[in-house]
Amino acid sequence: MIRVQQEDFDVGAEMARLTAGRTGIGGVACFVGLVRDVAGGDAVAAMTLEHYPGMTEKALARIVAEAEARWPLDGVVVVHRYGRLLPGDRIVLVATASGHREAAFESCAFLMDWLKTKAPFWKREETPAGERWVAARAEDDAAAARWKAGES
Amino acid sequence: MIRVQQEDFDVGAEMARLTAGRTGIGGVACFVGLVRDVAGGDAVAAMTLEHYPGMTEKALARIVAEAEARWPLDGVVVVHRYGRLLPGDRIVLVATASGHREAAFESCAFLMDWLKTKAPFWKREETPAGERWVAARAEDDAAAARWKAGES
Amino acid sequence: MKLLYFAWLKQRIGVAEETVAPPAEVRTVAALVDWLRARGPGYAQAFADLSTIRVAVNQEFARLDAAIGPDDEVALFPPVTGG
Amino acid sequence: MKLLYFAWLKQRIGVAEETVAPPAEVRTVAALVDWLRARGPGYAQAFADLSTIRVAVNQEFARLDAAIGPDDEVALFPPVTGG
Repeated sequence: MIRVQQEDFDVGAEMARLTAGRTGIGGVACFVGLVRDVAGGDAVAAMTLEHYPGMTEKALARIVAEAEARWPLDGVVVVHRYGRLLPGDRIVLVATASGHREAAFESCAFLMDWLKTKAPFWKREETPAGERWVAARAEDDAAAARWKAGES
Repeated sequence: MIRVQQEDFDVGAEMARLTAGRTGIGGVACFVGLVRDVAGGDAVAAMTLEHYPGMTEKALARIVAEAEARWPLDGVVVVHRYGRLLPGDRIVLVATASGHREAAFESCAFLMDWLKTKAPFWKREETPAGERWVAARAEDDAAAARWKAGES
Repeated sequence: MKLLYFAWLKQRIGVAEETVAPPAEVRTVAALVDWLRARGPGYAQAFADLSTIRVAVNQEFARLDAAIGPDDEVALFPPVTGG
Repeated sequence: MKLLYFAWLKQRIGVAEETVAPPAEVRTVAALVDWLRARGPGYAQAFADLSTIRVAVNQEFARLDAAIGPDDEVALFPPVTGG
Protein backbone atom coordinates (compact mmCIF):
# COMPACT_ATOMS: atom_id res chain seq x y z
CA MET A 1 0.00 0.00 0.00
CA ILE A 2 1.38 3.37 -1.04
CA ARG A 3 0.19 6.73 0.26
CA VAL A 4 1.43 10.28 -0.28
CA GLN A 5 -0.19 12.61 2.20
CA GLN A 6 0.17 15.79 4.20
CA GLU A 7 -1.10 14.37 7.50
CA ASP A 8 0.88 12.29 9.99
CA PHE A 9 0.57 8.48 10.10
CA ASP A 10 0.23 5.94 12.91
CA VAL A 11 3.22 3.58 12.85
CA GLY A 12 1.61 0.89 15.00
CA ALA A 13 -1.61 0.93 12.96
CA GLU A 14 0.28 0.72 9.65
CA MET A 15 2.33 -2.24 10.87
CA ALA A 16 -0.72 -3.96 12.35
CA ARG A 17 -2.62 -3.56 9.08
CA LEU A 18 0.23 -5.25 7.25
CA THR A 19 -0.10 -8.41 9.32
CA ALA A 20 -3.77 -8.33 10.40
CA GLY A 21 -5.47 -11.71 10.02
CA ARG A 22 -2.36 -13.27 8.49
CA THR A 23 -0.40 -15.95 10.29
CA GLY A 24 2.31 -16.87 7.78
CA ILE A 25 4.44 -13.75 8.26
CA GLY A 26 7.67 -14.28 10.17
CA GLY A 27 8.65 -10.69 10.57
CA VAL A 28 8.09 -7.06 9.68
CA ALA A 29 10.96 -4.64 9.18
CA CYS A 30 10.18 -0.98 9.25
CA PHE A 31 11.87 2.37 8.96
CA VAL A 32 10.53 5.76 9.99
CA GLY A 33 12.38 8.86 8.82
CA LEU A 34 12.12 11.98 10.99
CA VAL A 35 12.90 15.67 10.59
CA ARG A 36 16.18 16.47 12.36
CA ASP A 37 16.70 19.77 14.13
CA VAL A 38 20.13 20.26 12.63
CA ALA A 39 21.64 19.86 9.17
CA GLY A 40 25.13 20.68 8.01
CA GLY A 41 25.81 22.31 11.38
CA ASP A 42 22.85 24.68 11.14
CA ALA A 43 19.71 24.66 13.23
CA VAL A 44 16.64 23.64 11.26
CA ALA A 45 13.41 25.25 12.42
CA ALA A 46 11.21 23.53 9.85
CA MET A 47 11.35 21.56 6.63
CA THR A 48 9.00 21.71 3.67
CA LEU A 49 8.61 18.75 1.35
CA GLU A 50 7.50 19.39 -2.18
CA HIS A 51 6.64 16.58 -4.58
CA TYR A 52 5.36 15.89 -8.09
CA PRO A 53 1.76 14.69 -7.71
CA GLY A 54 1.05 11.90 -10.15
CA MET A 55 4.64 11.00 -10.80
CA THR A 56 5.34 10.42 -7.10
CA GLU A 57 2.77 7.64 -6.82
CA LYS A 58 4.01 6.03 -10.05
CA ALA A 59 7.65 6.19 -8.95
CA LEU A 60 6.82 4.68 -5.56
CA ALA A 61 4.73 1.92 -7.18
CA ARG A 62 7.64 1.07 -9.45
CA ILE A 63 10.10 0.94 -6.54
CA VAL A 64 7.73 -1.29 -4.54
CA ALA A 65 7.26 -3.58 -7.56
CA GLU A 66 11.03 -3.87 -7.85
CA ALA A 67 11.30 -4.87 -4.16
CA GLU A 68 8.54 -7.44 -4.60
CA ALA A 69 10.38 -8.89 -7.60
CA ARG A 70 13.61 -9.19 -5.63
CA TRP A 71 12.39 -10.56 -2.29
CA PRO A 72 9.56 -12.89 -1.23
CA LEU A 73 7.38 -10.29 0.46
CA ASP A 74 3.97 -10.75 2.07
CA GLY A 75 3.23 -7.05 2.12
CA VAL A 76 4.71 -3.58 1.75
CA VAL A 77 3.61 -0.22 3.14
CA VAL A 78 5.07 3.09 2.02
CA VAL A 79 3.70 6.35 3.41
CA HIS A 80 5.45 9.60 2.50
CA ARG A 81 4.39 13.01 3.74
CA TYR A 82 4.70 16.38 2.04
CA GLY A 83 4.18 19.95 3.22
CA ARG A 84 5.74 21.80 6.14
CA LEU A 85 7.08 19.65 8.98
CA LEU A 86 8.80 20.43 12.25
CA PRO A 87 11.84 18.76 13.87
CA GLY A 88 10.80 15.40 15.30
CA ASP A 89 7.93 15.04 12.83
CA ARG A 90 7.66 11.81 10.88
CA ILE A 91 8.43 12.13 7.15
CA VAL A 92 8.27 8.61 5.78
CA LEU A 93 7.35 5.07 6.77
CA VAL A 94 8.48 1.97 4.92
CA ALA A 95 7.47 -1.44 6.25
CA THR A 96 7.98 -4.84 4.67
CA ALA A 97 6.59 -8.19 5.79
CA SER A 98 8.14 -11.52 4.93
CA GLY A 99 8.46 -15.10 6.08
CA HIS A 100 12.14 -14.42 6.70
CA ARG A 101 13.79 -11.56 8.51
CA GLU A 102 16.65 -11.20 6.04
CA ALA A 103 14.18 -10.50 3.22
CA ALA A 104 12.24 -8.05 5.40
CA PHE A 105 15.38 -6.13 6.46
CA GLU A 106 16.98 -6.02 3.04
CA SER A 107 13.87 -5.00 1.14
CA CYS A 108 13.13 -2.26 3.69
CA ALA A 109 16.66 -0.82 3.33
CA PHE A 110 16.39 -1.13 -0.45
CA LEU A 111 13.08 0.74 -0.53
CA MET A 112 14.51 3.60 1.53
CA ASP A 113 17.63 3.81 -0.64
CA TRP A 114 15.70 3.87 -3.89
CA LEU A 115 13.01 6.16 -2.56
CA LYS A 116 15.67 8.70 -1.64
CA THR A 117 17.06 8.76 -5.17
CA LYS A 118 14.14 7.79 -7.42
CA ALA A 119 11.01 9.40 -5.99
CA PRO A 120 10.31 13.05 -6.88
CA PHE A 121 10.45 14.76 -3.49
CA TRP A 122 12.45 17.87 -2.63
CA LYS A 123 13.21 19.25 0.81
CA ARG A 124 13.57 22.90 1.77
CA GLU A 125 14.98 23.79 5.19
CA GLU A 126 14.34 26.88 7.28
CA THR A 127 17.57 27.88 9.02
CA PRO A 128 18.70 31.04 10.86
CA ALA A 129 20.48 32.04 7.61
CA GLY A 130 17.26 31.72 5.62
CA GLU A 131 15.66 29.05 3.50
CA ARG A 132 17.66 26.60 1.44
CA TRP A 133 17.00 23.56 -0.70
CA VAL A 134 18.58 20.38 0.53
CA ALA A 135 21.25 19.12 -1.88
CA ALA A 136 21.31 15.47 -2.95
CA ARG A 137 23.87 13.48 -0.99
CA ALA A 138 26.56 11.42 -2.71
CA GLU A 139 26.10 8.84 0.06
CA ASP A 140 22.49 8.39 -1.00
CA ASP A 141 23.52 7.79 -4.61
CA ALA A 142 26.07 5.26 -3.41
CA ALA A 143 23.51 3.56 -1.18
CA ALA A 144 21.07 3.29 -4.07
CA ALA A 145 23.78 2.04 -6.42
CA ARG A 146 24.68 -0.92 -4.22
CA TRP A 147 21.37 -2.55 -5.21
CA LYS A 148 22.05 -1.98 -8.88
CA ALA A 149 23.56 -5.36 -9.77
CA GLY A 150 20.24 -7.12 -9.90
CA GLU A 151 18.27 -4.19 -11.29
CA SER A 152 15.63 -5.33 -13.72
CA MET B 1 15.32 -0.10 27.16
CA ILE B 2 15.11 -3.87 27.54
CA ARG B 3 12.04 -5.79 28.64
CA VAL B 4 11.32 -9.52 28.91
CA GLN B 5 7.64 -10.08 29.41
CA GLN B 6 4.72 -12.42 28.88
CA GLU B 7 2.26 -9.77 27.68
CA ASP B 8 2.05 -8.27 24.20
CA PHE B 9 3.59 -4.89 23.36
CA ASP B 10 2.42 -1.85 21.40
CA VAL B 11 4.76 -1.26 18.46
CA GLY B 12 3.67 2.33 17.84
CA ALA B 13 3.98 3.26 21.51
CA GLU B 14 7.44 1.70 21.80
CA MET B 15 8.67 3.57 18.73
CA ALA B 16 7.08 6.82 19.85
CA ARG B 17 8.72 6.51 23.28
CA LEU B 18 12.11 6.12 21.58
CA THR B 19 11.80 9.50 19.89
CA ALA B 20 9.46 11.42 22.20
CA GLY B 21 10.65 14.95 22.88
CA ARG B 22 13.82 14.42 20.86
CA THR B 23 14.45 16.24 17.62
CA GLY B 24 17.94 15.10 16.62
CA ILE B 25 16.94 11.61 15.48
CA GLY B 26 16.96 11.08 11.73
CA GLY B 27 15.38 7.68 11.68
CA VAL B 28 14.17 4.64 13.55
CA ALA B 29 14.59 1.12 12.20
CA CYS B 30 12.51 -1.58 13.74
CA PHE B 31 11.84 -5.28 13.44
CA VAL B 32 8.94 -7.26 14.82
CA GLY B 33 9.16 -11.05 14.85
CA LEU B 34 5.89 -12.99 14.66
CA VAL B 35 4.80 -16.58 15.26
CA ARG B 36 4.35 -18.33 11.89
CA ASP B 37 1.63 -20.90 11.37
CA VAL B 38 3.95 -23.30 9.63
CA ALA B 39 7.48 -24.58 10.26
CA GLY B 40 9.42 -27.20 8.37
CA GLY B 41 6.29 -28.00 6.40
CA ASP B 42 4.18 -28.70 9.49
CA ALA B 43 1.28 -26.65 10.78
CA VAL B 44 2.09 -24.88 14.04
CA ALA B 45 -0.88 -24.43 16.38
CA ALA B 46 1.07 -22.63 19.08
CA MET B 47 4.58 -21.86 20.23
CA THR B 48 5.90 -21.68 23.77
CA LEU B 49 8.96 -19.60 24.57
CA GLU B 50 11.03 -20.55 27.59
CA HIS B 51 13.88 -18.41 28.85
CA TYR B 52 16.48 -18.15 31.63
CA PRO B 53 15.29 -15.36 33.93
CA GLY B 54 18.22 -13.31 35.14
CA MET B 55 20.59 -14.38 32.41
CA THR B 56 18.22 -13.25 29.65
CA GLU B 57 18.25 -9.64 30.79
CA LYS B 58 22.05 -9.70 31.17
CA ALA B 59 22.55 -11.23 27.74
CA LEU B 60 20.25 -8.69 26.10
CA ALA B 61 21.98 -5.81 27.92
CA ARG B 62 25.32 -7.02 26.65
CA ILE B 63 24.07 -7.30 23.06
CA VAL B 64 22.57 -3.80 23.23
CA ALA B 65 25.83 -2.42 24.67
CA GLU B 66 27.71 -4.00 21.79
CA ALA B 67 25.37 -2.33 19.27
CA GLU B 68 25.80 1.02 21.02
CA ALA B 69 29.58 0.61 20.85
CA ARG B 70 29.46 -0.12 17.12
CA TRP B 71 26.97 2.48 15.87
CA PRO B 72 26.09 6.05 16.91
CA LEU B 73 22.66 5.29 18.38
CA ASP B 74 20.25 7.68 20.06
CA GLY B 75 18.19 4.90 21.58
CA VAL B 76 17.45 1.19 21.53
CA VAL B 77 14.36 -0.77 22.52
CA VAL B 78 14.29 -4.55 22.86
CA VAL B 79 11.12 -6.29 24.03
CA HIS B 80 11.04 -10.10 24.00
CA ARG B 81 8.06 -12.16 25.06
CA TYR B 82 7.97 -15.59 26.65
CA GLY B 83 5.16 -18.06 27.36
CA ARG B 84 2.64 -19.59 25.00
CA LEU B 85 1.92 -17.64 21.79
CA LEU B 86 -0.36 -18.27 18.82
CA PRO B 87 0.35 -17.84 15.09
CA GLY B 88 0.37 -14.16 14.22
CA ASP B 89 1.34 -13.15 17.76
CA ARG B 90 4.27 -10.80 18.21
CA ILE B 91 7.38 -12.39 19.75
CA VAL B 92 10.04 -9.72 19.70
CA LEU B 93 10.53 -6.04 18.94
CA VAL B 94 13.87 -4.43 18.25
CA ALA B 95 14.01 -0.73 17.42
CA THR B 96 17.04 1.51 17.00
CA ALA B 97 17.16 5.28 16.59
CA SER B 98 20.02 7.14 14.98
CA GLY B 99 20.90 10.32 13.17
CA HIS B 100 21.55 8.22 10.07
CA ARG B 101 19.46 5.49 8.53
CA GLU B 102 22.39 3.21 7.73
CA ALA B 103 23.30 3.02 11.43
CA ALA B 104 19.67 2.42 12.39
CA PHE B 105 19.19 -0.38 9.84
CA GLU B 106 22.48 -2.11 10.49
CA SER B 107 22.26 -2.03 14.27
CA CYS B 108 18.68 -3.33 14.14
CA ALA B 109 19.70 -6.29 11.95
CA PHE B 110 22.72 -6.88 14.17
CA LEU B 111 20.60 -6.95 17.33
CA MET B 112 18.20 -9.49 15.81
CA ASP B 113 21.08 -11.70 14.60
CA TRP B 114 22.85 -11.69 17.95
CA LEU B 115 19.66 -12.02 19.93
CA LYS B 116 18.82 -15.18 17.99
CA THR B 117 22.14 -16.81 18.87
CA LYS B 118 23.20 -15.21 22.17
CA ALA B 119 20.07 -14.74 24.28
CA PRO B 120 18.80 -17.73 26.30
CA PHE B 121 15.39 -18.35 24.76
CA TRP B 122 14.06 -21.69 23.53
CA LYS B 123 11.00 -22.32 21.38
CA ARG B 124 8.70 -25.33 21.54
CA GLU B 125 6.14 -25.84 18.77
CA GLU B 126 2.81 -27.59 18.91
CA THR B 127 2.26 -29.49 15.66
CA PRO B 128 -0.21 -32.22 14.58
CA ALA B 129 2.61 -34.73 15.24
CA GLY B 130 3.03 -33.48 18.81
CA GLU B 131 5.31 -31.02 20.56
CA ARG B 132 8.88 -30.44 19.46
CA TRP B 133 11.71 -28.12 20.37
CA VAL B 134 12.85 -25.84 17.60
CA ALA B 135 16.41 -26.65 16.49
CA ALA B 136 18.96 -23.88 16.09
CA ARG B 137 19.37 -22.88 12.44
CA ALA B 138 22.76 -22.84 10.72
CA GLU B 139 21.57 -19.71 8.86
CA ASP B 140 21.18 -17.91 12.17
CA ASP B 141 24.72 -18.83 13.21
CA ALA B 142 25.97 -17.57 9.85
CA ALA B 143 23.96 -14.35 10.19
CA ALA B 144 25.40 -13.74 13.66
CA ALA B 145 28.93 -14.56 12.48
CA ARG B 146 28.92 -11.90 9.77
CA TRP B 147 29.14 -9.23 12.49
CA LYS B 148 32.06 -10.99 14.16
CA ALA B 149 34.95 -9.10 12.55
CA GLY B 150 34.55 -6.08 14.76
CA GLU B 151 33.47 -8.00 17.87
CA SER B 152 34.86 -6.42 21.00
CA MET C 1 3.56 20.90 -24.43
CA LYS C 2 3.04 21.04 -20.69
CA LEU C 3 6.06 22.01 -18.60
CA LEU C 4 6.44 21.61 -14.83
CA TYR C 5 9.23 22.96 -12.60
CA PHE C 6 10.03 21.92 -9.05
CA ALA C 7 12.10 23.07 -6.08
CA TRP C 8 14.62 25.86 -6.81
CA LEU C 9 14.00 25.59 -10.56
CA LYS C 10 10.43 26.63 -9.96
CA GLN C 11 11.56 29.53 -7.77
CA ARG C 12 14.11 30.83 -10.30
CA ILE C 13 11.74 30.55 -13.23
CA GLY C 14 8.88 31.93 -11.18
CA VAL C 15 6.14 29.55 -12.34
CA ALA C 16 5.27 25.99 -11.34
CA GLU C 17 3.67 25.03 -14.61
CA GLU C 18 3.20 26.43 -18.09
CA THR C 19 2.04 25.34 -21.52
CA VAL C 20 4.41 26.18 -24.34
CA ALA C 21 4.52 25.65 -28.09
CA PRO C 22 8.18 25.49 -29.11
CA PRO C 23 9.06 25.36 -32.82
CA ALA C 24 8.99 21.98 -34.53
CA GLU C 25 12.78 21.61 -34.46
CA VAL C 26 12.67 21.29 -30.66
CA ARG C 27 12.52 17.50 -30.56
CA THR C 28 14.55 16.64 -27.39
CA VAL C 29 14.64 17.81 -23.79
CA ALA C 30 18.07 19.35 -24.42
CA ALA C 31 16.70 21.38 -27.35
CA LEU C 32 13.75 22.43 -25.19
CA VAL C 33 16.08 23.66 -22.44
CA ASP C 34 18.10 25.66 -25.01
CA TRP C 35 14.91 27.21 -26.31
CA LEU C 36 13.71 28.00 -22.76
CA ARG C 37 17.02 29.71 -21.88
CA ALA C 38 16.25 32.41 -24.45
CA ARG C 39 12.92 33.20 -22.80
CA GLY C 40 14.40 35.35 -20.06
CA PRO C 41 17.05 35.74 -17.34
CA GLY C 42 15.13 33.51 -14.86
CA TYR C 43 15.26 30.64 -17.34
CA ALA C 44 18.87 31.31 -18.27
CA GLN C 45 19.85 31.28 -14.61
CA ALA C 46 17.80 28.17 -13.81
CA PHE C 47 19.40 26.23 -16.66
CA ALA C 48 22.94 27.60 -16.26
CA ASP C 49 24.34 24.26 -15.10
CA LEU C 50 22.71 21.24 -16.71
CA SER C 51 24.49 18.82 -14.36
CA THR C 52 22.10 19.97 -11.64
CA ILE C 53 18.98 19.32 -13.74
CA ARG C 54 16.92 16.14 -13.81
CA VAL C 55 14.12 15.40 -16.25
CA ALA C 56 10.88 13.47 -16.37
CA VAL C 57 8.85 12.98 -19.54
CA ASN C 58 5.27 11.93 -18.95
CA GLN C 59 6.11 11.30 -15.28
CA GLU C 60 8.99 8.93 -16.00
CA PHE C 61 12.64 9.85 -15.44
CA ALA C 62 14.30 10.59 -18.76
CA ARG C 63 17.60 11.82 -20.15
CA LEU C 64 18.37 15.17 -21.75
CA ASP C 65 18.45 13.50 -25.16
CA ALA C 66 14.95 12.02 -24.70
CA ALA C 67 12.57 12.72 -27.59
CA ILE C 68 9.58 14.96 -26.83
CA GLY C 69 6.53 16.15 -28.74
CA PRO C 70 3.64 18.62 -28.38
CA ASP C 71 1.50 16.25 -26.28
CA ASP C 72 4.14 15.43 -23.70
CA GLU C 73 4.35 16.53 -20.08
CA VAL C 74 7.95 17.53 -19.39
CA ALA C 75 9.15 18.19 -15.85
CA LEU C 76 12.46 19.80 -14.97
CA PHE C 77 13.84 19.71 -11.43
CA PRO C 78 16.97 19.33 -9.29
CA PRO C 79 18.08 15.89 -8.01
CA VAL C 80 15.47 14.48 -5.63
CA THR C 81 15.97 14.62 -1.86
CA GLY C 82 13.02 12.84 -0.27
CA GLY C 83 12.88 10.05 2.26
CA MET D 1 26.37 -25.85 43.41
CA LYS D 2 23.14 -24.74 41.80
CA LEU D 3 22.23 -26.41 38.50
CA LEU D 4 19.60 -25.28 36.01
CA TYR D 5 18.31 -27.12 32.96
CA PHE D 6 16.31 -25.68 30.07
CA ALA D 7 14.24 -26.87 27.10
CA TRP D 8 14.55 -30.58 26.26
CA LEU D 9 17.38 -31.04 28.72
CA LYS D 10 15.01 -30.09 31.50
CA GLN D 11 12.38 -32.50 30.16
CA ARG D 12 14.79 -35.44 29.88
CA ILE D 13 16.30 -34.88 33.30
CA GLY D 14 12.90 -34.19 34.81
CA VAL D 15 13.83 -31.20 36.96
CA ALA D 16 14.32 -27.52 36.19
CA GLU D 17 16.73 -26.80 39.00
CA GLU D 18 18.65 -28.70 41.67
CA THR D 19 21.40 -28.13 44.18
CA VAL D 20 24.20 -30.69 44.07
CA ALA D 21 27.47 -31.27 45.93
CA PRO D 22 29.79 -33.11 43.55
CA PRO D 23 33.15 -34.39 44.85
CA ALA D 24 36.05 -31.95 44.98
CA GLU D 25 37.68 -33.36 41.83
CA VAL D 26 34.75 -32.05 39.75
CA ARG D 27 36.36 -28.74 38.79
CA THR D 28 35.06 -28.14 35.26
CA VAL D 29 31.72 -28.23 33.48
CA ALA D 30 32.88 -31.29 31.52
CA ALA D 31 33.69 -33.13 34.75
CA LEU D 32 30.33 -32.09 36.17
CA VAL D 33 28.52 -33.50 33.14
CA ASP D 34 30.45 -36.79 33.48
CA TRP D 35 29.46 -36.96 37.13
CA LEU D 36 25.82 -36.14 36.32
CA ARG D 37 25.64 -38.88 33.67
CA ALA D 38 26.12 -41.49 36.39
CA ARG D 39 23.14 -40.18 38.35
CA GLY D 40 20.54 -41.95 36.22
CA PRO D 41 19.28 -42.78 32.75
CA GLY D 42 17.57 -39.38 32.29
CA TYR D 43 20.91 -37.64 32.81
CA ALA D 44 22.78 -40.15 30.65
CA GLN D 45 20.29 -39.62 27.85
CA ALA D 46 20.28 -35.82 28.20
CA PHE D 47 24.07 -35.67 27.99
CA ALA D 48 24.53 -38.38 25.35
CA ASP D 49 25.73 -35.89 22.72
CA LEU D 50 27.76 -33.00 24.10
CA SER D 51 27.71 -31.17 20.74
CA THR D 52 24.07 -30.32 21.44
CA ILE D 53 24.80 -28.88 24.91
CA ARG D 54 25.49 -25.25 25.72
CA VAL D 55 26.64 -23.96 29.09
CA ALA D 56 26.35 -20.84 31.21
CA VAL D 57 28.28 -20.32 34.43
CA ASN D 58 26.85 -17.62 36.67
CA GLN D 59 24.59 -16.51 33.81
CA GLU D 60 27.40 -16.03 31.31
CA PHE D 61 27.98 -18.35 28.35
CA ALA D 62 30.96 -20.64 29.10
CA ARG D 63 32.79 -23.57 27.56
CA LEU D 64 32.81 -27.17 28.71
CA ASP D 65 36.31 -26.70 30.10
CA ALA D 66 35.24 -23.70 32.22
CA ALA D 67 36.25 -23.96 35.88
CA ILE D 68 33.43 -24.25 38.42
CA GLY D 69 33.16 -24.36 42.20
CA PRO D 70 30.58 -24.99 44.94
CA ASP D 71 29.17 -21.45 44.86
CA ASP D 72 28.55 -21.31 41.12
CA GLU D 73 25.27 -21.37 39.23
CA VAL D 74 25.70 -23.71 36.28
CA ALA D 75 23.08 -23.89 33.54
CA LEU D 76 22.94 -26.56 30.85
CA PHE D 77 20.72 -26.21 27.78
CA PRO D 78 20.47 -26.78 24.03
CA PRO D 79 21.48 -24.07 21.53
CA VAL D 80 19.21 -21.03 21.91
CA THR D 81 16.36 -20.39 19.45
CA GLY D 82 14.77 -17.08 20.44
CA GLY D 83 14.01 -14.01 18.39
